[in-house]
Amino acid sequence: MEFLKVNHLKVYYPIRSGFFRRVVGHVKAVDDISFQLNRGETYGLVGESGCGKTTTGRTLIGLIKATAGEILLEGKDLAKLNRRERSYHRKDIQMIFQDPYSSLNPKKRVLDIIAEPIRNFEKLSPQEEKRKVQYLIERVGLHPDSIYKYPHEFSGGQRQRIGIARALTLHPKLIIADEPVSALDVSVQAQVLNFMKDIQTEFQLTYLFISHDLGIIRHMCDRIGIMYRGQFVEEGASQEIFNNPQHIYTKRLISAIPNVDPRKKQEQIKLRQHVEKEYKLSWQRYFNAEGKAYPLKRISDTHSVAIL
Amino acid sequence: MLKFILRRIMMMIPQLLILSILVFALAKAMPGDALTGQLAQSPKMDANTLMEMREKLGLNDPVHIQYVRWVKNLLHGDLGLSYIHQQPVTDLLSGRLANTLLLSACVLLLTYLIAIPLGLVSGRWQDSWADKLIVGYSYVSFATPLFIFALVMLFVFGFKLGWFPTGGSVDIQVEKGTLDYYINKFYHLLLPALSGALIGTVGIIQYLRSEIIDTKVKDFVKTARAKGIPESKIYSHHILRNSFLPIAAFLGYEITGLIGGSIFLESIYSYPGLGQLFLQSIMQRDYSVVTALVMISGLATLIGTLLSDIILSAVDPRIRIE
Amino acid sequence: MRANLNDSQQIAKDVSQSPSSLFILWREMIKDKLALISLVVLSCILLIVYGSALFLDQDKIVKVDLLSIYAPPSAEHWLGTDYGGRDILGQLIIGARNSFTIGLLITLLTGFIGLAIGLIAGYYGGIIDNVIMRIIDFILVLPFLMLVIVFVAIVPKYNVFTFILIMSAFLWTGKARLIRAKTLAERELDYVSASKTLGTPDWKIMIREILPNLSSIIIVNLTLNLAGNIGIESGLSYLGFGLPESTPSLGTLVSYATNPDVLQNKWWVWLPASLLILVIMLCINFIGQALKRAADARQRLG
Amino acid sequence: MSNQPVLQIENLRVSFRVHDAYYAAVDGVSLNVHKNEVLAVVGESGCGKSALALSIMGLHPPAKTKLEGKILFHGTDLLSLSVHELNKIRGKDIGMIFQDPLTALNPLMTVGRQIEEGMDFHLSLSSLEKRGRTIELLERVGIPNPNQVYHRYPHELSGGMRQRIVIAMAIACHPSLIIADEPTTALDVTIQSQIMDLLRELQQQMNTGIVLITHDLGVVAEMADRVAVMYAGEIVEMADVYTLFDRPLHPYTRSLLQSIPSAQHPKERLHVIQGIVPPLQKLPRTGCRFRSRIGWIDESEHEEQPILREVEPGHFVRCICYKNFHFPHDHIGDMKYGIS
Repeated sequence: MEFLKVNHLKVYYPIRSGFFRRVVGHVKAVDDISFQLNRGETYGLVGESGCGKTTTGRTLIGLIKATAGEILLEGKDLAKLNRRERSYHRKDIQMIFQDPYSSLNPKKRVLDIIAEPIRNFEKLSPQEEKRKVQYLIERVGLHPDSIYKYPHEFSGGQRQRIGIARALTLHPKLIIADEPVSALDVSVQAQVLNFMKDIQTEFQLTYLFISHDLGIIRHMCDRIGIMYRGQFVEEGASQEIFNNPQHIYTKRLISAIPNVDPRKKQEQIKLRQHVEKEYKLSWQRYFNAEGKAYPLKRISDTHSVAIL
Repeated sequence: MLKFILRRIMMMIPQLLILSILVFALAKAMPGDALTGQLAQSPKMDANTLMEMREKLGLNDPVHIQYVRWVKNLLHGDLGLSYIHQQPVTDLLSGRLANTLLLSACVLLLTYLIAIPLGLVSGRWQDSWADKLIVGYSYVSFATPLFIFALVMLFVFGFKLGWFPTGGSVDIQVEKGTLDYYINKFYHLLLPALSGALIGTVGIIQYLRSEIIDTKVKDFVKTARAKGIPESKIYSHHILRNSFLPIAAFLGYEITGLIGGSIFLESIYSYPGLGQLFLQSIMQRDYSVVTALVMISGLATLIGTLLSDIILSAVDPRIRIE
Repeated sequence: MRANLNDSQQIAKDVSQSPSSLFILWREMIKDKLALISLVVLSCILLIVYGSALFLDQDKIVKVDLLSIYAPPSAEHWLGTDYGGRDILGQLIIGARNSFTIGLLITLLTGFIGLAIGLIAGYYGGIIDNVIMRIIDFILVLPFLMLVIVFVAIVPKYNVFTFILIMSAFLWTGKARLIRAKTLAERELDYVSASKTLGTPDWKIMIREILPNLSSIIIVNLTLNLAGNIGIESGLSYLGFGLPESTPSLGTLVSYATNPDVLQNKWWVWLPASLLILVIMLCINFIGQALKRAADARQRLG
Repeated sequence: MSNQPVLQIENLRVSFRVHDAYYAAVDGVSLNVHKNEVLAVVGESGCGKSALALSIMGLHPPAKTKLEGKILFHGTDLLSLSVHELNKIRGKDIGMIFQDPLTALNPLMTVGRQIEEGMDFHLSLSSLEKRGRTIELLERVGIPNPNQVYHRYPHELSGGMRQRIVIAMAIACHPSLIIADEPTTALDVTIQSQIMDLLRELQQQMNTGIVLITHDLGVVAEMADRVAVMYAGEIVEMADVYTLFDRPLHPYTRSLLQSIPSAQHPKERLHVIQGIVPPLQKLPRTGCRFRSRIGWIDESEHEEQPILREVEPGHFVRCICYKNFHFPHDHIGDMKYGIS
């Protein structure tokens, strides 16, 4: 059985216009997507700003209400659960946020930040609670005494690890990481990425890794879904996507990444021009009249592309 | 643009409706009706005649019918009859309305004339001695209640120094329509208007100042500097236009302030305007006048907010889009 | 995507931001000499007013004494007497106590209502917010002063509490708007999203997570409002539509100056009360402005 | 590139006032930019690269900043000029491109007006000529329907379009030097590549020198001719782009290159630089500024007064610690995730 299965998920926002502010259409932030996550893997959701990747992540965790579709976690539809069941299942999915500054309440001590979920779900004595928080804070590589400090006393990378410790307190099965390193400097990025890999094996986590940075996605993910205007245009194993991209949008995205080898500069520019030419010539093959992608078509066991 | 204004006016309709209901409810809640005043003047009227007259005036009709009639009359410019003066409220208002409008316009004009230059200087040369002085002035005037300030102004400039008249809107002996008449009128206006303006500037000074200080560190100002545009042009083309936005947004509330201010100013300077009339009427329990005045003031504020929204949309292209 | 801080922002980020906003505000404020002096002066005034009001017999002060009408200051009546021969100093103290207490009560009441409604509107957004904001916008365009006067005139069994209620019915709106705007901004921050994903109930998020982050703004706003409310109360009392006649206010003393003779020749009747209102309001304002500067500076740094 | 450099920076110090003391964010930087050359200044946040860029344009608030050293533009020291004199140069001979195209444009002015504005002061053109030139510029930066876009407001355009407008503003008067401060950071990858292509193309047409400020090593590799790596206010290594990526010497440069995921070895563990970039007030002011972050290297390996030394023609490195530098064999630094 799949660990997480998303079926025909849609998130629409009404557009109001005219004299009486009538609903004249919808912004289709997420427009009918289906995918699944296997236990223990890292699934990457990639796309440019506004493609709906963040909305997808936030819908899965319940911060945004889905307009339609199913979200099945170990076979249970999260949207159909009642309040109590949902709050119980909430423990299984946790989130790592993008901005290490705004994701920690500046007025709370680290102890209170990490203990927040414990206080919601478990009744622990203050001593037990403190012991648990200290264990977690040590596990993310911070000194146990730092639980009495406030977030501003930590650097960006350390704050991001405090956020991860908070997400780990309830022993989740799935972690949604929404651009977890894009607000950090390169060297700090490495720190957080390594750490995420370490705890994945230790806590047996499944990751939904949302990012716009293809380099990081390639480094972290086993399978990748490429999103464009609320839809999937391609999905497949990491190597397949990077070595054998099929959809023109994927090709554009990959060719746009600057190469870290200056000697390949010309090559990269040529590739980009080539892809751009193909994009202009064969646009209709990949997009319909409204500029939307076609439904995904399976081209191998693991690789699907949205073409006619 | 036109569509925006139309929609904005449409949005005013429910507000107007609620306002009129509120004012009507207040009128009903006030003790006495149109006949109470007449009763006081001709105490010999017997109960039967009274009943008849009530019936004739429709005062025994159901409330909603009375309300509809009241609104209809309102739309025709009929504000009812003053119980005390026994004349239509509109007649009572006409002369005073002009006075109050004149005073309010003067206060508003003086406020902007004083506040805008001060705000500009204060924001542009932040932390200079001039800025510190202006900020000091704004703190003091923010803390001073209008009625005390006006009273002290009257005491000092009216009574002690005798530079200004201490009451009225014009001297009786001056002939109407002559140049002297207008000068005399303005002379009477100056002290109350100045008192109101000097206290009223604070909000604008402080907003303008902080808006300029915020705007001048924005990226697009850096861009303008990087283009080699002289400092004076950077202020006139980039900073000021952006900083004036919140002031335009203020206009509606400015009018609420003016209405409140005119009550104090007119009572202190015994200036024959609507504010003074309002106080007199409420003390004499002349409620039809009170109702009319509340309705007019509410309308004025609504129009003020409408105006400020239209100005805003004219200045800021971002508001124009749907 | 990536927010590269420039250097000056970096400096700002490094300046320590202490968690207790109350403490920080206090520390910043007492650095401001003017605010510190204001605080001392205000404390002295309040101490004297509330202290001596305990020993004053209100009935004796408001008792008419026809033998000493408009007596100028003397050893017996330090600040002279009014048209009823009543001691001005005594009225001043009782009036200051009443004005301040009522201003404070109005501030607290409107603060509470504004906070609750602002938090709810800002946090839930959507239709709730829309409805609340429409109501607030409507109340804000009403001619506040006129309506208060009308209410005061027509309310049956008018007393101090009805006065406080009438004032509060209008004055909560500004605060609700402010709190709503700030809550709206805080709500978008990820720490609120995080709390939601951690299963924290909405009321707890509002009170435990968002509220502490608004505390400095609330304190500043309440302080400045306190001064404003004292001003409005004394203004209304000046017009004769404030506190009931049995409850002397500073505004009542000033209102004797509507008589030109008193204004011109009997300064002891109205001037001390005017000055006292001015001093109290200035002190509170200086404290409030200092708090505001401290809060703004912290916001820029934070 | 044998001719006189367009820009010569000599021993520049940029200090900011914090409370009552000044702290140098740029500390003794010297560099040259030639005609037709892209010099990339690369480093992490807080290294002083943006402060460097703004000081060339004179955009720091004078009351809070102290500038020392020389910034020679075609031989004139920009730091000795009055604002009035500087205004004749910036916008005309030096153009600037900013990071965030949304905030860099005035929301209340049409884009056409904003591009023309610089010409008002630098070129004597009739309004018709200005208009024609603006339309031409819009075309040149790849904007479709320039005649319509001329009348648009910034909020009506996409992020990529806005950045093209900002570029059009920067090149409006044919500058001989362009300062580009993170020009692609706020943009999506596909837009980023388009903007990079555009910049490269414009530079070849106009023979301008470009100072490119960035944190992205990929952008550096693709755009730069020469690279200066900055750490803690100093240049720690400077070389042409091929040398720098082939033979990086300074421990900081090497660590940076090791810490980004590589396309060749995608799943390999990343190198973690220990510790954090110290805040401005706590920057080490003596010795090798990077030494605390490579603690496993013996103190004696560093110089007491490190200077930028030419180790091969055109390749400069600060401090001698690069000679015996090696990465830690175990993952000690990594395991602790840089506890400070």
